[in-house]
Amino acid sequence: MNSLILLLILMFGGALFAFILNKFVPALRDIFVVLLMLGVSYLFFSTGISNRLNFDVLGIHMQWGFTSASYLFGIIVVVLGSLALIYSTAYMKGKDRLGYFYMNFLFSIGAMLGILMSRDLISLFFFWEIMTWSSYFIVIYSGNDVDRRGLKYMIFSAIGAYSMLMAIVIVNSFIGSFLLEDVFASIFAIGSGYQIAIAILLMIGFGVKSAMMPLHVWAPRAYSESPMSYTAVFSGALSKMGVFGFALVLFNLVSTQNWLINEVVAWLAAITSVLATFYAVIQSDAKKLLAYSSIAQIGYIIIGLASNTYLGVMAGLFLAVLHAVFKSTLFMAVGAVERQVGTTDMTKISGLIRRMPWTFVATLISIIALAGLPPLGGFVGKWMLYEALITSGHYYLVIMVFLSSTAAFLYSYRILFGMFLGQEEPEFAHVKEAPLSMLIPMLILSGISVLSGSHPGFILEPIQSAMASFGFQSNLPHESWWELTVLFNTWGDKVALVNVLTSIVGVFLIALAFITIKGYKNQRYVTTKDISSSGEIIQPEDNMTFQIDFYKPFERAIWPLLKRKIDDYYTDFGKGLEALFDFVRRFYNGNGQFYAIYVMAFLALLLIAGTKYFGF
Amino acid sequence: MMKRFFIFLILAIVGYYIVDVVSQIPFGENRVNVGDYYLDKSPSELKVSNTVTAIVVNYRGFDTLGEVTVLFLAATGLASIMFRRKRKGEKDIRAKKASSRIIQIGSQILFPIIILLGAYVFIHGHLSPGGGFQGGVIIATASLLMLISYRKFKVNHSTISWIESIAGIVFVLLGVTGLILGKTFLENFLPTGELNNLLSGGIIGIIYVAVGFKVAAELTGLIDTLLLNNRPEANKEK
Amino acid sequence: MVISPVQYIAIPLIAAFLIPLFGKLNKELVRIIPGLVLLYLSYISVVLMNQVISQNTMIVEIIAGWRPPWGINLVFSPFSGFLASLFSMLGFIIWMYTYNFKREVEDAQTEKFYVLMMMLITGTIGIVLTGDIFNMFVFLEITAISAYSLTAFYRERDGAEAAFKYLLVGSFASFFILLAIVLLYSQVGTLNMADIAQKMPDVNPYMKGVILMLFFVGFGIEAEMFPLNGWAPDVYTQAPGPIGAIFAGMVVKAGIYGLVRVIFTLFDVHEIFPLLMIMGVITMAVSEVIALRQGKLKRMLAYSSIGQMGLVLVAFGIGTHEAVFAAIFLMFNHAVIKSLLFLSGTYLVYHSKEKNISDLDGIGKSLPFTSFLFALGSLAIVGLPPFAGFWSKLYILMAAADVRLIAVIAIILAVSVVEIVYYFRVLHRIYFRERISTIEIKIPSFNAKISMLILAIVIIVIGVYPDLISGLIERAATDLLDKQHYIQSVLSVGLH
Amino acid sequence: MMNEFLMISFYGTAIALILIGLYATLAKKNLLKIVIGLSIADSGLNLLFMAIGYVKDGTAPIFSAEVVGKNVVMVDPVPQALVLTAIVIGFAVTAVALSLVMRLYRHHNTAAIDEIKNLKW
Repeated sequence: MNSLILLLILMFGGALFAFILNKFVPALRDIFVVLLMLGVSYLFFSTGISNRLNFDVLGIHMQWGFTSASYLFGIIVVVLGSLALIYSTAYMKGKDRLGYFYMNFLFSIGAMLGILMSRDLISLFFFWEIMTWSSYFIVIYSGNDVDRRGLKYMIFSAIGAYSMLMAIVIVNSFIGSFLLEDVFASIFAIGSGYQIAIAILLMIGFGVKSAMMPLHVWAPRAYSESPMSYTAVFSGALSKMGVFGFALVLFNLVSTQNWLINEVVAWLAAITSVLATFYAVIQSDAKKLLAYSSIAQIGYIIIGLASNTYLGVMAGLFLAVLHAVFKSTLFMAVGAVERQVGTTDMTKISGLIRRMPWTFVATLISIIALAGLPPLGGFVGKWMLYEALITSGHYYLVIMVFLSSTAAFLYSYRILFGMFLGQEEPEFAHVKEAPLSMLIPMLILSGISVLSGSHPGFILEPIQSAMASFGFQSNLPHESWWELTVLFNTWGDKVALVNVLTSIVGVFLIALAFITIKGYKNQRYVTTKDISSSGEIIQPEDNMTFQIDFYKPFERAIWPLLKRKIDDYYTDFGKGLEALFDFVRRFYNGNGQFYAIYVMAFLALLLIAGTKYFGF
Repeated sequence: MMKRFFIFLILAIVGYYIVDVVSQIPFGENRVNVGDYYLDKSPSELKVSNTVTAIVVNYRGFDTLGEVTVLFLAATGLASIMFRRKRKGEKDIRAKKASSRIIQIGSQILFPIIILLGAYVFIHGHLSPGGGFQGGVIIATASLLMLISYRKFKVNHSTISWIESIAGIVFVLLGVTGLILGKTFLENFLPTGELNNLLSGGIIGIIYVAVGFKVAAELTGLIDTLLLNNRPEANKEK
Repeated sequence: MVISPVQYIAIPLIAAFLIPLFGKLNKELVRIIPGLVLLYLSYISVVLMNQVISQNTMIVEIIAGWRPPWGINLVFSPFSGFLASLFSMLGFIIWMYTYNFKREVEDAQTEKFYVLMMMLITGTIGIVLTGDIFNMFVFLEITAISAYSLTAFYRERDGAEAAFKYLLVGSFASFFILLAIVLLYSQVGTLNMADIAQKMPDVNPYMKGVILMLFFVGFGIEAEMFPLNGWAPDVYTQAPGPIGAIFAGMVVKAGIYGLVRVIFTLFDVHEIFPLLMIMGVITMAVSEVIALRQGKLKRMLAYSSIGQMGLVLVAFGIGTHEAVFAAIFLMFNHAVIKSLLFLSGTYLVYHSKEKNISDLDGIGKSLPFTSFLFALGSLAIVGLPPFAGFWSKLYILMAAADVRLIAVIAIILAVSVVEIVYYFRVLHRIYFRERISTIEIKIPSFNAKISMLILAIVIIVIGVYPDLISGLIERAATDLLDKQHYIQSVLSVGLH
Repeated sequence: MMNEFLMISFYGTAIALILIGLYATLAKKNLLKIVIGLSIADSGLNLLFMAIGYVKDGTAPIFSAEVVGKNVVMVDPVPQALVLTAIVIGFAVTAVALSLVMRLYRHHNTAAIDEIKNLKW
């Protein structure tokens, strides 16, 4: 059997089997899902990119197979999927409806693989929708206010998916084929109005999943209230499907004459990243903070893709991979805190560093990567992005990106400090470090983050072949655009990253050792309430944790920007529609005689119109 | 008032078109249609003098089967709609007062005559105007007469359902027999006899008799169900 | 006895006449006989369908020995045969569901229920099989009268009100269809559909237009077209659950069959297609929008059903081969999926007086199997892959795109979003609310579970492997569009 | 002349009956009157069909002993057969309608159609 089919059968069949297994032998469920995922990963890595599968359904020709581009995203999916499932076994312990959870988890991973292996639009849409509803079922799995949150996600996904479908059928009506190759080959032969419409419709579809600006309102709640083990995949891999789609559209379906589309997308992405960053800063819940941060980060990625330069695209894809790594680590870490402490409210938690040191390490590394500080990968990615934008003359975009990545420091700091540093509250004294099966995935991912800083080449290599399959040939002055441990820039300077990394880590370690040895004897633990030495009497309701009002000035400064949420417009629009629908309902007024009158009136109308206009 | 005006307007429009269309159909003209074929074939091949009967029972016998079914369903449906659990000690009485002696005796005299007339009408359905439906309706009027003149006249619903079922099955089985004999459904398989003879027309006569029985039984049952439920105490039920 | 299409009518009729007699023998026979009959009909469907497809013909059976146009004939063509097979098999599945349904109802009523239910199914089969326009009217009335009676079956509901509305509007339908038949007869002098189709070009256009409009309104009422469908939601709501499934699965489909047979075969005027499509779009938009605002489960399902019928009309109105294929595919899918929704939904609100959606809060824990099937049906009806509804919707969109009806595509998709919203609202309530209501819960009987499971399996199998059935539908679409072949096959029968 | 008179009287009566029946159905409040209206409209339609089948100077399509062998004009027998069916069907519908009216009256204690509006929207 073709390994592609085997992959899908294993995924979907395994999902159903996990559901049934949970009904009868719940003890074996965890082992089964992890082994299944590992098996699928093995199968995935043993499947080459040359494998093609052609078949017909209902007279529609379909083709499956990985390209090097989709293979890149596939790696993200299977790696994150496996780690998140391992993490889940501990994280989800003791929750109910686990069969349901794992079934939909596996469904969505299988659907993502399906999307990536589709070489035609119909199977792409097919798996896209499976991904949508399976992720939806996990979004509504837990948390409160399920109705609104779930519906919002579903409505936006549906709008996105259906505008995609519209584009797909329009494309087919012109080209007569759903195969991506055929579509790419002949898209520019059709009228330019339709061309733009198709690109826009497709991008609405992908924009919803990647939470682009006016379509992002579902994302914060959906990310933050799903189980964290799934959010790691949701934000890490599932949103990358939108990025993947953007890449397909921007590189293949938008002709160079329509450069305006690229500009608009880049600007929307920039606005997304700035606003989402601002929102992230004012959140006091770590999960929501990370959710907004995800939206912002995907903004950078899309700016990179839309810059339409070799370096920019490379930066975008690099950031995409990196974001998958560090953001899922962060979600896992927050999930670990949530599980061990019971809350993720940063105004309540503090000083967990002694209780959960390994979680802290993972968080610290990821935060460094997120904030784009050297020596980790985030710096490399941002560097490339800035360079690409500057060399292509997008100075205003650079300002936007700079603004948002600077503001990102604020929330990076907050999450680190709010949860792990500061004084230790006595109520958290009993907190223990997360179990091993949660720590290992986090630490593995942190390790990847570290490597991405020192050896970006191992990520850039598959990216380069992916870009070749997207149609970007390296036509730039340097033969080799990267080396394993060295990043060049356009001006030909070399930055030896390993040296940078080792020196920074060395300094860090020395400083740490110094501080620890020096300060060990002198330190005394006080709780946040214990400031009686200043002579003030603290009331119990006064929470003196310092992160509470720290961001007030900033919040006040940006408030005019955030005052009117886009969400409110959607809500008003929905309310208006509902009122309209209620009005339509009055047609059926319950009086049978009226229905008969409608019939007669309709007949009379038809007779007049029919004899006049239908040409009888 | 607006509503009434609106209805007038609609009906005026629809009426205009119906009049317009109907006035284009020439009146009293002998048009070429399938009727000519029937007029040609039914005396010569089927030996049925009443062409309408030939059409109803043979050429378009399938319609008639459907029609009988519609009646059967109406009876069944009506019984199901009117169905009501009987309260304890409740009696099947249709009216508070008995009708006058004159009516009672008059209906006693009329009853057998009407039944006879009905039977005549459906037995001679293939010879003269009339047939199973008409005969059945006449018989049902006889029972209606009895029902309104005698307060305690009982219709035995069990018998009615037997008659209904057997008559219906006879109709369908006659049709299926044709199929079994290698002909088509409802095709005549009996000798057709002589024109204008009582025993002519093959299965047509038999079918019409069955239809007569069925219609008579169904209508009687229907009338009885409606009358029984039309009592003041039944109206109280919510 | 050779298997022939007339058995579709004859066997159920014998059984219907026999059921009252068997009821006196044994109460259980009343419930079993309809099942055996429908099983037999399913069997002959398989045999006849196989014959039609493998020999690439249509079976025309003459009745009473008179060949068309003089006698009545039954036409088992790929299209009508497909629908007849669908109705009989679906009927069997629904019978299986009803076998243990409402055991507390009196025996006398049970007997009538089964007679009426079987005749309802037979009536719809008759409508699709017959080749004679007046005969179609008769079968329409058989269907209608059983439907009126079944709607008013429960005394404790407002069934009588719904049935009266249905009867009032349904009588208008019969009236217009009969008037159209009368006018048609005066013009062509024949009632056989193939013969009418052959003689139709000679009729003067004005007359033709008026007759077509009368047919359009008459069958439009049965097909639940927008301003004519006031009766439909009430009837779906008040009829017993399985009967609602029959309405959605068969009765409406028969109405649509009548409409398209008249438009495509009898008249073959292409000017009417835009009208059909516009009415379809309006029907779909209005009823889906109203479904969003419903508080009662069955009423919501009813409006959703009307909306889907609108979509079918849109597809027929596009009128290309691909669109007709999509329409027939959607008819099949909708019959299966909406039946599943009605059957499972019935148990979800079994003891609820008001049948409110809010009574479903948290019922997923108490009725896991039924809720799961309802959820599956909901996913399928809104057209999410990998379920059956997806392919038909896709094909309709493709057909619309091929003739550049971009606005229609947009409306269909916008309405689909609405559809998703209201179905998922229900799913939220089923699974993610705490159960507060104290309404007793009814566990479905074993046979009901089996019947729902069969429907669910069909939905999944067709969704994953649509080619299983597409061959049949392809032939059906070809059959509907090939008017000349129909005329020839019917009129050449019995010429020897 | 005679023929035209017949035409106007037959067609006119039929159409008038149809319109009267439809009017009663659409405008009258009482359920019974609505049902009666339906019956009237049906009768009008049946009459119309009979009139369409009429052939000038035609006799009933019965080959009784007197007409066999003679060349007589007969009216079209098909409308008569179909009208027979239509009458029976109309009767069945009326019967069901009446039973529904009885039940509605019992349930609502009124026969006015605009007061029976439990099901709406």
